[in-house]
Amino acid sequence: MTAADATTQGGALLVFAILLPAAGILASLALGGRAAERVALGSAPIALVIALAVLVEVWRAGRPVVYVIAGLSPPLGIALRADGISTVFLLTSALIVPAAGLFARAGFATPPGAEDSRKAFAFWIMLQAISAALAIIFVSGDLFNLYVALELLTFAAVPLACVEGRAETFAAALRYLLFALFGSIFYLLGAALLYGAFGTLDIALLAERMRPLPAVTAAAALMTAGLLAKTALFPLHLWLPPAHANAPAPASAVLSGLVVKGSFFLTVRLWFYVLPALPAFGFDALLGALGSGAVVFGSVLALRQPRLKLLIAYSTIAQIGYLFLIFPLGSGLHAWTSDGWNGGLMQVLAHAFAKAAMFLAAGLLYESLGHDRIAKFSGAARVMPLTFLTLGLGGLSLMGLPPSGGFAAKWLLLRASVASGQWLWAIVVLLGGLLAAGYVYRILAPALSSDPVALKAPPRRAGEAIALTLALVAVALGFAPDSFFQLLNIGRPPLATAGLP
Amino acid sequence: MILFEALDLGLAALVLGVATWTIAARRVFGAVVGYVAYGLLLAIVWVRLYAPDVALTEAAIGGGVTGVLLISASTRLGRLPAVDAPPGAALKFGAAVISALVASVLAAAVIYLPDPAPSLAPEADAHLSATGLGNAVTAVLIAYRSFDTMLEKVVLVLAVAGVWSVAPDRFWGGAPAPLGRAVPDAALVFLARILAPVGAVIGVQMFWVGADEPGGAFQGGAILAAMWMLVMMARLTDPPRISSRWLRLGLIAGPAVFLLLGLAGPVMAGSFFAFPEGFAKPVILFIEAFMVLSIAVTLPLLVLGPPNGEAGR
Amino acid sequence: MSASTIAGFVGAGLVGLGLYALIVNTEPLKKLLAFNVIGNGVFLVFGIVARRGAVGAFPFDPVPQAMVITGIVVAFAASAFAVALMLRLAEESGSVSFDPEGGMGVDQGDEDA
Amino acid sequence: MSIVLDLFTVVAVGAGVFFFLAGTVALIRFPDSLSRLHGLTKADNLGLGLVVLGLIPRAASPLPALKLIVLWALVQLGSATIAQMIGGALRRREPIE
Amino acid sequence: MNDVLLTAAGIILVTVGAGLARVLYGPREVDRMMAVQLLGTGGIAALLLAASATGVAGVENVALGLALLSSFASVAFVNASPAQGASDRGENR
Repeated sequence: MTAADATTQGGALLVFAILLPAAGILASLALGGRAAERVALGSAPIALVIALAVLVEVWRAGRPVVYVIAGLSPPLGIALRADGISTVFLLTSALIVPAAGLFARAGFATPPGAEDSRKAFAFWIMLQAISAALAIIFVSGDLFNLYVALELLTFAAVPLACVEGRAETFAAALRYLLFALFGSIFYLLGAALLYGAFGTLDIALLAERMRPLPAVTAAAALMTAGLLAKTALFPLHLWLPPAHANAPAPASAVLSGLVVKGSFFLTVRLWFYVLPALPAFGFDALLGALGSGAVVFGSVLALRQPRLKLLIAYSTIAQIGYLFLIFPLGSGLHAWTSDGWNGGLMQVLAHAFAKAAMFLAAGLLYESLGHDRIAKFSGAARVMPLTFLTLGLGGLSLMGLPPSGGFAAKWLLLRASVASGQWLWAIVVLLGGLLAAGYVYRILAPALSSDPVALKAPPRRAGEAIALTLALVAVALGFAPDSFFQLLNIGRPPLATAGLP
Repeated sequence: MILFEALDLGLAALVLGVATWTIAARRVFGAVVGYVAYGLLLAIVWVRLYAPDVALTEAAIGGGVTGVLLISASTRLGRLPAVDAPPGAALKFGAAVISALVASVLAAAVIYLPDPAPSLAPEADAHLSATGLGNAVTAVLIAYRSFDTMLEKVVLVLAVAGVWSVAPDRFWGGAPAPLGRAVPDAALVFLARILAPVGAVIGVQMFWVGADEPGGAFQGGAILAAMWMLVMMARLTDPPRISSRWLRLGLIAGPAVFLLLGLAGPVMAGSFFAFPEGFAKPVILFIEAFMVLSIAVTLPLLVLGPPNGEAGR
Repeated sequence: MSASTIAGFVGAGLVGLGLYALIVNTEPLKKLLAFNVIGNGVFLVFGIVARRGAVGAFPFDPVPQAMVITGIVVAFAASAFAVALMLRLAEESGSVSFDPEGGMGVDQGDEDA
Repeated sequence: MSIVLDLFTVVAVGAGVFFFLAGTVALIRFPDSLSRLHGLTKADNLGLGLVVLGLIPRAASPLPALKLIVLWALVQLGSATIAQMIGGALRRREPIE
Repeated sequence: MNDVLLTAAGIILVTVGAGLARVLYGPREVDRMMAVQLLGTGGIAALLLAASATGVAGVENVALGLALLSSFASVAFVNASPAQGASDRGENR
């Protein structure tokens, strides 16, 4: 019985963080689209308060908050655990989901006179389901419980990708679904092997019992492959651009900003929390190499996209690549690992806010111009200055220029790669920044010209404010104080890799 | 025992053979026929692995309900031309190499699992008396890992919302297409009239005995679902409109009751999702009854697909 | 060879077969069948783990078995959603393909999407 | 007494096995669908029926025995219906695919 | 005695398994379906025999479930056969 097995003060908050959106899904389904909107937006402040309360509790205690469900400790029961990264991600999701929700009110309101409409029903239920799934992913301590959460995330994200109901969105959604199902079934296969080897799927217990076995290596490879397919890491990224680019803007914001981060979060959990005692056999370098491939490949394709939403989607593939530098740069027991760790996680947060902001801005552009062809943006920045400011600020973070969260992230990653002598990653970070500058310039340059432009409709002020706020958060992350990074390190396991050859 | 071994090997060969047919069959309909046979064989494999609860689930869901889902899909999709180019030899070769690699790594990993294997069986049994149940699998599902089960019910309900969400806007609120032909076969109507009530009784019985023997809410609910689908195939009743309040309440009843009683846990037993000492079994059966209802409603709705306006006039 | 060893080979074989079919097949419904074959292989691995967990009077470990039951139900829900998507895609476009416009890289169209 | 019952079981189950064999042979060897159907349904119902009949004496109490009979009746009902549906379609020369 | 029953179960299973050759050859889907139908009945018989011989709890419940559902899938086959759509307008009354 370890200390981690007992419910701590504030543990009940974790249960509420999951059950609030879960109950919202059920209520919305029973009551229909109009009520679903009210439930989704009405519960958002509560979810935010819960996320903040969890954060305060973890910060105050300086160690993870735990809740043992039904009072039955693992291995037979399930425990929920929130550590530093859980709280920060929980808060991120509690901010971005309502932002997307508020932005979506214009497009996904139930028509007057009706109690229910398809788009409202689907959108508001799926939005809550994404909150629920992410909450579980961020706080659950059991790998099978996390499998259920992964499936919940899939069943929420895919309908969002095709909520517009056009043929090409169905095609994109179908491909997304097949990749996602492949991902979860391989994850589950790895979980089966881990259970067979250690008789538990509890993360803390697995870490305690971990030893090198053939089954563990196989499980690690299978689960990682599955999670990479869900995270759209190059070369398993094929599903992402059509799915994210064809979805309505608020859905894209959530899909690109949050959903792919869910499976990335699990990859981090797996490698840093479950398997740290396992000799890595170069797995970390492989993940770093795939990430580097993604940075280059995604950026180059982003440079060639004629449509803004596709460009942003390909940029997501590139930015996801950076995340995987956390594996070579954040593992082990070295002076530089905390830089790698902090940089990787900062990149998750910065990208989440920046990308959500940019997708919302792209949605505003589409509404006002009636298209999102970059070549026809001439002069648009003069009539929609706030929207292009949002794109610019988001782009700042993507490029990694100060001041922005993206800069902080890339700076930390650079420092770690220089300090560790792994120069290749430093080159990738710099090259990725240059390429990002190229595609951001492509968006902004024509727009800044003084050509006349005809707007179909003036931009929605509220929508612009929401998108800009998200972009400002991405910038503000660049000013994160040291205590923020201390928070990220609460509950981070002492990396035992150094003890093994 | 040599007899068992021969049987197992034969069964293994059959399962792999039918699986190969399923994925290699040129026509989709034939592949689906293979898949149903495969589901039957798997149910027998599960019995051999001392997993009658799983065998029942596989028989009901893997063979039965999935079979109907795939059959109706293949009749509608089978006649469409394939648009994608067939894979080239290089892709096939690469896929074969990767698949063989994965299969052999997996086989090796399974064979070299540690011996003696870790097990939670004694621990699961030790806590069994507190739940008042006799079937350890049911206890895991409803008591020890109740959180998983509740969330999984939410996943199911969400899948229904997902299926509905692809409906054309103009049909929203209407009913899915009927499952059967316009004029059902007289023999089928006869079968449905007799089998459905008997099956319903058996389904309820399977849920009821599931507390102590193989069976339970999943299996009972799946059998009830199959019977409802049989009645719909015989056109004795048609799919309900998805705007029906009763339908939606039935859909969420299981997870909602589960969630509410889980939330009441701290009052009843000191912890979320805990059951009161000495009074656990009635609470569990109460939850399970609603889960049976929800499963019996959910599975057919998933098979029926989105509303398409052909019914519910 | 014990029943669980044989089942281990079957499980591994099913995963391999399904994976091959998932990559090679172009028809969506067959991809879905392939996914289900992989799923059954995975569930069998759980079944073997459960059977190996037999201790004394208990012929199996109930925990992995319960997980399989959950998994079967979820896999069915996934299949149903995939079928709904395929049918709608077929209705909207007259055929089912995995190549949504702009999916493979550069968008070639010149109309406003 | 038990020997007589055992003998009964062996004979009945053996006959059941024979009918399953016959049904399979019919399925594989008969030339057209309709005759295959006839061979098949008769054989497989008799096969299961005889197996059930053989197992009834081994049931510990009346309830499991009743369960066996209900089970057989269910299969009987189902396969008769299917035979009728397929047979009808075949006779109408519908090209069942 | 138990061995006799198990052998019988094995023979039935192998036999109906051999019948699955029809799935391979068809030629029509209806032939394939009949093989599946036979497999279902044979599987039920084998399960009953094995249940009686080994006394493993709950196997007869599985057989009962299969008995309920074996006809279910086949009915769906006939009901949904593509060519049958034509008979809806025909003499199918």
